[in-house]
Amino acid sequence: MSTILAWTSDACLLVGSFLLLTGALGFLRFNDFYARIHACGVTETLATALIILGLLLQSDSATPQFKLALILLFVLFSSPTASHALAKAAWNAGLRPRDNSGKRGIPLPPRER
Amino acid sequence: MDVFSYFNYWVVVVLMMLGFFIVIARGNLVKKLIGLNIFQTSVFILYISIGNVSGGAAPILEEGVALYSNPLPHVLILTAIVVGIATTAVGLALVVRIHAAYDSVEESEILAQDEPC
Amino acid sequence: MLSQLPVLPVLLPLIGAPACALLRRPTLAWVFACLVAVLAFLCTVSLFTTTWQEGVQTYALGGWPSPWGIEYRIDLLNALVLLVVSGIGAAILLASRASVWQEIGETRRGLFYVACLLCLAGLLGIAATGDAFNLFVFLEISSLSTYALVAMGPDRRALLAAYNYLIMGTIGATFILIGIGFLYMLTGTLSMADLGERLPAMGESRTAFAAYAFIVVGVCLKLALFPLHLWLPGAYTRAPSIVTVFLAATSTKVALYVLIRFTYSVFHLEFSQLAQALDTVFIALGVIAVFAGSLVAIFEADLKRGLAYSSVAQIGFMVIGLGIGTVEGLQASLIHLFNHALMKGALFLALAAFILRVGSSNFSSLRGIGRRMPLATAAFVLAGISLIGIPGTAGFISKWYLVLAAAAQQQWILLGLILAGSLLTAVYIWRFVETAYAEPEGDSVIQRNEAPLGMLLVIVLLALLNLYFGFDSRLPVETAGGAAQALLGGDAS
Amino acid sequence: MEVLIDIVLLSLLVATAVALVMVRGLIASIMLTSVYGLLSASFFVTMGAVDVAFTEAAVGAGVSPLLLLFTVAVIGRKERAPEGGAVLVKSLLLVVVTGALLIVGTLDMPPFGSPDAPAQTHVAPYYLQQSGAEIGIPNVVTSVLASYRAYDTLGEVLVIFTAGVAVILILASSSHRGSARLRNATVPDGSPHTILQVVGKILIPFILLFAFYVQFHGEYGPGGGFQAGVIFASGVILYGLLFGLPTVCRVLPPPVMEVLAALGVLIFGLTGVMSLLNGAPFLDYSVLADDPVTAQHIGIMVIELGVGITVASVITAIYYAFANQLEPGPN
Repeated sequence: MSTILAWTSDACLLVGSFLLLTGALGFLRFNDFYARIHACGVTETLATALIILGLLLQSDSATPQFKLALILLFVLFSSPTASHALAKAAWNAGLRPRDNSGKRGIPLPPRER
Repeated sequence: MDVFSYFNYWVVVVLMMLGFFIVIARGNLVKKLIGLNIFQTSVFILYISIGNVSGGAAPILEEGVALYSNPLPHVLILTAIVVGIATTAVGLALVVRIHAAYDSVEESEILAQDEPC
Repeated sequence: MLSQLPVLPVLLPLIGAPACALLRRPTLAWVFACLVAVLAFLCTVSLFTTTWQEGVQTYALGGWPSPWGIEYRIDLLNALVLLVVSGIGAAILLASRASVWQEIGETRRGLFYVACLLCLAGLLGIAATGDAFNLFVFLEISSLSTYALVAMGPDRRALLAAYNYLIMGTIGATFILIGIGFLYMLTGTLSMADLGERLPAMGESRTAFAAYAFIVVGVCLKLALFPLHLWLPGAYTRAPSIVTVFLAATSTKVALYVLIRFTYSVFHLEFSQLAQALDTVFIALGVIAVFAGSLVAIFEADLKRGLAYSSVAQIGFMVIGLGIGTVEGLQASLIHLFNHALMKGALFLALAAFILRVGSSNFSSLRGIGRRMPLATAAFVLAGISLIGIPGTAGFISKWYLVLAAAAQQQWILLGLILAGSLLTAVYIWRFVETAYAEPEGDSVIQRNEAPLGMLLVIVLLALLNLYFGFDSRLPVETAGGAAQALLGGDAS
Repeated sequence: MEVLIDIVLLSLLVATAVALVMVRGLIASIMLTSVYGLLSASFFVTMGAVDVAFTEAAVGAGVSPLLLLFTVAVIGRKERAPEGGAVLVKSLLLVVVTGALLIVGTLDMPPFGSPDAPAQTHVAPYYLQQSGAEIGIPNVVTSVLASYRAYDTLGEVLVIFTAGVAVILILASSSHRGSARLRNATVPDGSPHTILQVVGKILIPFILLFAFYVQFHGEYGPGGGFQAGVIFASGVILYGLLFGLPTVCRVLPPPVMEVLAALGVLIFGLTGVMSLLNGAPFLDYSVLADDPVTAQHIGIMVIELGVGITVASVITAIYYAFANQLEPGPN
């Protein structure tokens, strides 16, 4: 039983770390603000959740498990909200996504100065 | 090993000097405060490094733990962090007022508006 | 209650400040602040006499003995600085009402006095504490409140002056923090007395030297020793008049105290050959400060700014005494610390009265002030004479001891330089006398318009004290002598 | 393994600091400051300084970037190109000299992490060995902070109180220049932050609850009055950001915050005065109860409460003062 738990935990941690890495890569490689947020926001939520899950399985006493569960819950709330807030702020500031050719898909409103 | 035992301190010195450089070399008043922040935080890292004991646990007493890291620098730095944020807050308040009075936060532009102060 | 005496002068303004913040009416806040400051002064007087009679007073805060807890350790040096700071602080607060009511907006007056009390508490705390880190904490209390007080000045340049002071002051404080960290790393203790015992045992150490260098540079930034004085003229000139009096009379004195304390009680003089060289550096910087400060003061069109540069010069005199490095030199330095607080207190307070009535501190607008405000002007001139060092005034005593100390070391060139520096002082004081009495009046007919009574009384009192300590100089001379002896005799406790 | 983590964290810190020197533009600088705070907090954890890490994470990565952002919202985010020439040379020279002096200073230091260094053998062991019996709480940092060196902590509370007084003095009744700009920038069409508001409503009660947990758990684990105060204030600030300054001012009026800030200091100070009146030294808790360990417990609880109240209300008051520059509140 404990070996299965340990294996699952390791797998969770590994997959979580890998996802974080892809997120970071996406953040560096994409050239559009919204694509970058997408790369970070999506991977980060899942990756953090997986890593916390992995840690949860490794811990054997109740108090840290409970705290980890709370942290997981908090991350599930805060992380997508943060991405949303970022995207919304960018949109309101007048930034528009690019299409595949790298041009701004939606015309910009006149910039406020 | 001998070199490595000081490696930590040397990195901290580099960090401190980077912060110090920002304070004295940059003309933007907010950037100066950011530099001050980095400078102070690096001094905190120095203090905490002083209190480090290899293999020591966090200084929360527990059965069966013999080696703890030094709690005294921790206490000092808790106080120093508060001092740091207090200074930052006051400095930023001054910057807001300076901007209202001069319409700029660049040292060179402000100095050009007044005779030397 | 007598056993609690060492902590009371600091505690009163410390607890008084938040209590003062609860008072909604500015007048009430002023009365309360004065009450607290006067009580603190009375406690200091009592503490001073106790220390004088019974020797060093120690007080373990929280009941934990040093080095585990924080300890107050009051010797003659602490007592002298406490006496100066709390005395001048109380006098200035009492005199402050008219000037503050004119210069500070209604909504800010209450909190202004809270900040004054915090500043006073911080300065007294620095002067009383026997713990290196506690010193840093109180230094920050006084500095932060000072930045706010300076920024209250009427002109927008006050904001810039306060910002510059904040940057310089914080760099100084951080340097001190680095120095204290190094000391802790070397010795494992923060108590100054304990440091003084353990440091010499460490022998010649580059870490100790670096610690000393950082602490000296940090303190000199606060002290405004040439060439680290750049924040001072701006801050003094742009701050509200009352704040300038307060800063000039107290905060540099406390910084000098810190320098002396670290040099003699913590590090001891002989801990390193390099520190000997530092004495020469102190003398050189002191002399340059005297001449540079005085020369700028002579050609300054604004009296407030001129007096600010004069402070840079006078700090130079004190540092020269420190640099001579003998008991006599240190004694001269401490006497000048005491006397300079009286002189600059009187000068800047009289100036505050001029600004209150005339609205400017420019020489051109001060013409004929001697007929307009005869008493305040007379007090200003008296304090100015004392600043020059003419026999019969307190200033003479400090210069006399400084000259004696230089002569005892056969440093004739230094002696000449000290005398020449004093002559320069005479030039800028004479310039004021000329403006105030001799020059033709402006276009309007001058009416007598003396400073408000409360302010005038304090100005005259401070000026007369300059005279009194010129004739009966036992208090500063003997205290300074005792303190210097204790510091250099190896018996720092 | 720990050494490896140290090296990685220190390298990241250096990289962040170098980036800060290179980068132009204030928003990017602020974000890097926040990153720097978070990294140093992680470093503190590996050094076993959990209380400090907690505080640094709350302050260095939280409150101070927040204040910086408020300032930038008022003054604009542009930064001019750094000065070259003489200024650069002078600054470099100064930095190199200072740095060299520091490096020389390190050469006679006891090696990093050595348990035989004077710092580890002189005063500190007393706290580790005696605090269990004398104070009776597991967190040694709290014991030292709130009892052995309680006077420093009183000083710390006064520093934060002074900062509050200073900020209010400086910003009181000054102009509101940036107001129009910021409101346009965030919500041009006037639509409310619906999603943020809903999530905020769910999270804020738990943030405040967590603050209380940290406040009263400080004796057993990392935490205490200061951290609790910062967390509580951040809950309030979050509310203010989502629902507007007038709303939060209705719940917690600015004058009340000022009174609470003073009261917190007074709670701390008067606890000390109580010992004074009973003939014991200032802040000697032993007069508070018959049993010395119980007395220490009571003393620490009370002063931590004072710290928490002052910190929470001062940071809230500072937030009000800054936010007032953006959108004039009721005061």
